[in-house]
Amino acid sequence: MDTVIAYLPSILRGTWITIAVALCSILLAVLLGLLGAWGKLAVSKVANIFADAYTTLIRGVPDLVLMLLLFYGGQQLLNDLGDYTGLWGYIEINHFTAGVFTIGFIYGAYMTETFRGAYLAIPSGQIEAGVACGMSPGLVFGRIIWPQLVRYALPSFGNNWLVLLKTTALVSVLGLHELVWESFTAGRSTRQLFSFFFVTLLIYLVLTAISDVGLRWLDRKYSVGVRRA
Amino acid sequence: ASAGEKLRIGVEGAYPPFSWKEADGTLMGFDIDIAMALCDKMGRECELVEQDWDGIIPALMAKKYDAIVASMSITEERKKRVDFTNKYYHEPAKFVAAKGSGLDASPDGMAGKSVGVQRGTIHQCYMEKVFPDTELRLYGTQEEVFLDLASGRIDAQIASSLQAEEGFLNTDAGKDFEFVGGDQFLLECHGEGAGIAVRKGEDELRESFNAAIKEIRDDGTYKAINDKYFETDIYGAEPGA
Amino acid sequence: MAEAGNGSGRGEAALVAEGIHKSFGSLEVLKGISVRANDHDVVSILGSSGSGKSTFLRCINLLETPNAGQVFVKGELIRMRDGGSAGLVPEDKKQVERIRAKLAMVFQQFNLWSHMTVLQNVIEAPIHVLKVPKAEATEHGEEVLRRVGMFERKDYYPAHLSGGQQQRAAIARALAMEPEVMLFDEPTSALDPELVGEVLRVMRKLAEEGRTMLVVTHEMGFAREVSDQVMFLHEGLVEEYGPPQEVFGNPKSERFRQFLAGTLK
Amino acid sequence: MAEAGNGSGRGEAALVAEGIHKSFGSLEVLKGISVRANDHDVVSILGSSGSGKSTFLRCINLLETPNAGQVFVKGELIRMRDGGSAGLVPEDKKQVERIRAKLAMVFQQFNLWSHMTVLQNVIEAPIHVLKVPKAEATEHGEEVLRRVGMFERKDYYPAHLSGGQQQRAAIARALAMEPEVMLFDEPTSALDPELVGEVLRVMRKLAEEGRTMLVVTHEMGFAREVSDQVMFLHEGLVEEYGPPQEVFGNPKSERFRQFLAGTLK
Amino acid sequence: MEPEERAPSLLEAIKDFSEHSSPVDFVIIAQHWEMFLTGIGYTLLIVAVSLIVGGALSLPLAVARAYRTPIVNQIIFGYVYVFRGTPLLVQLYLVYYGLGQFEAVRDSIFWPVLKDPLWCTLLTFVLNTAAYTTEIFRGAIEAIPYGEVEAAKACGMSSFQRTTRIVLPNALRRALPAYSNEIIFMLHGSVVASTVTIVDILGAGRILNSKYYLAYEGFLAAAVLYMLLVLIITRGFKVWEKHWHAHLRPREV
Ligand SMILES: Nc1ncnc2c1ncn2[C@@H]1O[C@H](COP(=O)(O)OP(=O)(O)OP(=O)(O)O)[C@@H](O)[C@H]1O
Ligand SMILES: Nc1ncnc2c1ncn2[C@@H]1O[C@H](COP(=O)(O)OP(=O)(O)OP(=O)(O)O)[C@@H](O)[C@H]1O
Ligand SMILES: [Mg+2]
Ligand SMILES: [Mg+2]
Repeated sequence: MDTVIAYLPSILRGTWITIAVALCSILLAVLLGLLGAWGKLAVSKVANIFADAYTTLIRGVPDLVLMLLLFYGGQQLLNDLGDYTGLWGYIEINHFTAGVFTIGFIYGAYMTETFRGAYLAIPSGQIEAGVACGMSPGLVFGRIIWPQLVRYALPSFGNNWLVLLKTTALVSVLGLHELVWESFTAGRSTRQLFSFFFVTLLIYLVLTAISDVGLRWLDRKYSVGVRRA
Repeated sequence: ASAGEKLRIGVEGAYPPFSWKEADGTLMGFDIDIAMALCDKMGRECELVEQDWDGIIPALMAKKYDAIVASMSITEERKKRVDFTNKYYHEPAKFVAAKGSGLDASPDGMAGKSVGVQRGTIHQCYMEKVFPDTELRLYGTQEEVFLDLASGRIDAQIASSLQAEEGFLNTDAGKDFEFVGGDQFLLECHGEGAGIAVRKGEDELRESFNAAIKEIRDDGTYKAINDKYFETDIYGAEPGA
Repeated sequence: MAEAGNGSGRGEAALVAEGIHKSFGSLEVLKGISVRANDHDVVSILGSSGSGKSTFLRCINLLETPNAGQVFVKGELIRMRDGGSAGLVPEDKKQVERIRAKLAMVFQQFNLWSHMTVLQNVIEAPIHVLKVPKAEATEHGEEVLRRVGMFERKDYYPAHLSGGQQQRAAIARALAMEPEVMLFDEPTSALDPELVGEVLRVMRKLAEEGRTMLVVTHEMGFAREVSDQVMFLHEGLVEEYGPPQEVFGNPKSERFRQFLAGTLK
Repeated sequence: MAEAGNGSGRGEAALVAEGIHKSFGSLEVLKGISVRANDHDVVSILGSSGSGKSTFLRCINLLETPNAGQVFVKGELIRMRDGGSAGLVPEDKKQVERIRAKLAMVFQQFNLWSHMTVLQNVIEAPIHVLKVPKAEATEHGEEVLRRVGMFERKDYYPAHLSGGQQQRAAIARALAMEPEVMLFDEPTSALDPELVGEVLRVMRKLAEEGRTMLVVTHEMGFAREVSDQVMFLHEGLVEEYGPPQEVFGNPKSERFRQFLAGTLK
Repeated sequence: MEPEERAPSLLEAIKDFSEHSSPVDFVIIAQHWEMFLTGIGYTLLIVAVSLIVGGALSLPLAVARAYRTPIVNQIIFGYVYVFRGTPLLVQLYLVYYGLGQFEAVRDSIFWPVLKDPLWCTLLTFVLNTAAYTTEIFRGAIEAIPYGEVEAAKACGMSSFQRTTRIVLPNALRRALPAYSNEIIFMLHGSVVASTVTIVDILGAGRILNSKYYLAYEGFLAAAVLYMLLVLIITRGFKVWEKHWHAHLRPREV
């Protein structure tokens, strides 16, 4: 236990990085998700194809494989492209950025389904009722669709957030010094892997529990007008 | 990377006694000290970048750093991807197994045994070439190999003898283990010692490293670092000797 | 087929629809339906399930685009152009929005906005479509709610209301637009007999106030007692049309007679 | 309060319920309801929404446990004991299962098993509860389906049937149990007038065949023409009870008169 | 222009192109097809065993949860919460490296099982997927319209009959879409097996990369293989769903 306490600062530093990566990625994922949902629901065939390819790719390839691919391959591609065009010499993608971009990119696809599902969950009659009042499309989106979209998306959003939080563990393989990386390093150095992994497990549980409380609060806030059994 | 910029050096950080990480996050070890000494001599400001062994060459090629100081042996296969400086140390590989295991470190004696090796090392190459009938277990880091050896998941492991001695046998966990058999060597795999890897074509950087290595050898810096970690001189024979 | 609405000028009528055709794929649902409602007229639309009643109402305010036909509201023609496979499409979106604001629809499933309270539902369109100041809209909205007996429930969300209350809230939402014409789609299905009576009383009151209304209904009693004209749809055509005394007393169509007999009373 | 069913011995009646009380938390829904149905009797239960009609039916086959009261089926008392806060609880689960097999219920929402076809729905309980051999159950099931006009739909899943068809399938499922007593809960709500007629005709046929039935209904026509006894519930009590001619012709209760007037016809 | 001379030179040319000019060294991947085949075998083995055992385990757990069996319910809830609330990678590390650290574990009768990376992986994955699947089945059981259960009661079915004849057959069908997702996620999750020396698809890719110091060839090959597997699984489920969901779909005419 003493050894764990000795390493506590680096463990906490790792925890902080985990949280930071998770928050930044979810932000990116929401943006990509909205874009993707628009692409799937749009009338434009091109938008449909792009959005479908995006979600199919992400669903088809495990997170870790994609991360490794994007992290190693992506940097090289960027460099080669820079050399080839002569536009830039070297662009540093640091571990943090790389982690955020890969996770954000992956979860953007899941968010696409979240927002698409939420849109379809809005009873179409309510949209028609707006149209029948003479509302313009913008007005219908702002006044009728958006407030309900948030509400219907929330459960699935919460799910994605919890999964994303756990996925950050994988960026340790990219060398980002987050929680799992710090605890594995400490565990190897002190040969007390069990203690460190156990602590890591507990920290993740705490993060999950806090998220749960937060999500439940959000849910209550946004569920105005929903009937509870 | 021109002379004015910070020089970034890739290190592993999980390979005691050559590199490891203290509880407060600082890096320590032979490789680390050598790297800092070389930078000093080259008059460059250096930044250490930690990287898992698995991706250590790809990350160099992706320009995440400019050189690798991570006990990397100079081999033909690696030379296809990167250029190496002269060696900065050289020491043989050996098997380690439990005391009294009675293992015979020959291809026949090891047939059917499970041997742990760090993925992508000279030792993997060696085992595949010379011990084809041995069950090879591949790990991401050397530390994991030791962990599984200590817990009895594998019958033996092969690694650099110094690393095995300092990083394992001399520790509490390794007290029931010993070297088995003599030095294992195959030029095709083991190469001529550990060197510093740079991207292909970066001759200027490579040469300045070579000069710096020579300088620390000559002025005693090398010996001081060597003695801090090891009892014997690990540089091995002078090149060409 | 009985052609409905043979009044002379279109300018005088609150609502005129002429020769509405509508197909879904190969299924021709409406085969040329016309209706004419003068100011203060109540027109009941009867017909068995699937006969196209809802589709007809929805074509009138262009929630469905008809394949052919014309709609005049207060004498103003909704301009349409041929959109190829999409049937007729409105030429001027702004005009459609303006005209829809004059035609309030009460949906079969109420379609109240579930994230808003009753009062918010009622004042939403007046504020954002008609640009009435909020205070004024609220005052008017409360008055309308009082009229349908829903004032005490104004701060409830739709999910907390009984069916009959939801129905009245939907009517209030439509009334708050001060529409020229109200379109009701089966406003009493799935209510219990007492609630049916309650909702029908509200509608009868609206009729007495002189609203122009088109009402799709299964309540023969209502059609008989409240409406000025009754229209029976069958297989996309108007089978029977006329004042209720005439239509119920002496039905010309065999199919309508059968329909009336089907309702075991 | 009018006590219902004053026949002498309980042994002769198909179903006797006595003094059923039921509360949900502090809300007392049933305040002592009794009913007696002799063989071949049809009893209609009327009442406004929320008056406790469904709760009463559910108490009879113990889908709800009453707080007090007794139920006899074919003279056999369902044995209950005091379960503290849970009200009365059945003493012998096996007895309850056996008796439920004699009391078939047709639910307001049909409650067909959605993963089974119509025929599978119908033969499920005979095979697994009554232990009838499969071949025999199938033959009998098909005959029952023929009787309600659903034979051609026997291989459809419930989701693919119209409301009226689902209703008839649910009736067939109940009939296939050859029950002593059938309990119907608002079997025609949410159907269009033509379908209402259709379902009511099936029930009338069952009555003519001599089934004992308890029917919760909003259809005055049915209650008047088909039932032997009519019972009107109000605020947890029996407000009116008697043969239909008497009850409709000369209602004693003020509230029932109001209820009848509420149904605008 | 003798063909004997041209044939080898063409092969050489392809090899040379692959190694030096092509962005992806495909020849090197092709040369290691056997390793990837083994990888597919291990991946399928791990995923299939975990799903089958985990699925079987989850059924009684889900029923106990849905029926709110006292005490048992709380215990299962705790188990599910822990396994759903923490990363699979950490769970696997804890079982594999963590347990192996203790003398007592190494001396126990479980060691022959815990010693083996494959068994450790299977143990962790089974517990993990059982937790997720329990939640899926519980949700499906609770989504059954209560009336269907009441209808079964009203027919006189016993509670065991209700569970086996009405609740489970219905719930399993309803759970199918969510469960097909769980299969995909399990496939995605199986890649962490490569961190404990198992040569699954990603393991093969990693070996290829580290052997030849490549940046992405091994990962790319792995990505393509995983994609194919997902495609096959998704297709399979479409067919299966079509069969089992006949009662939920609009009827075809
Ligand atoms: N969007 C649509 N696509 C295809 N067919 C449709 C669509 N909307 C309606 N229909 C079909 O058009 C026909 C008429 O439908 P409509 O809703 O107008 O009937 P209705 O008279 O309102 O019936 P009900 O009394 O049951 O409400 C039906 O056969 C229906 O299946
Ligand atoms: N499980 C329950 N918990 C609490 N209250 C309930 C429950 N079931 C019914 N009630 C209440 O009991 C009262 C009677 O309900 P019941 O369903 O018996 O009415 P009903 O006469 O069948 O009405 P309807 O005609 O609308 O079906 C209602 O006020 C209802 O809110
Ligand atoms: Mg309709
Ligand atoms: Mg009821």
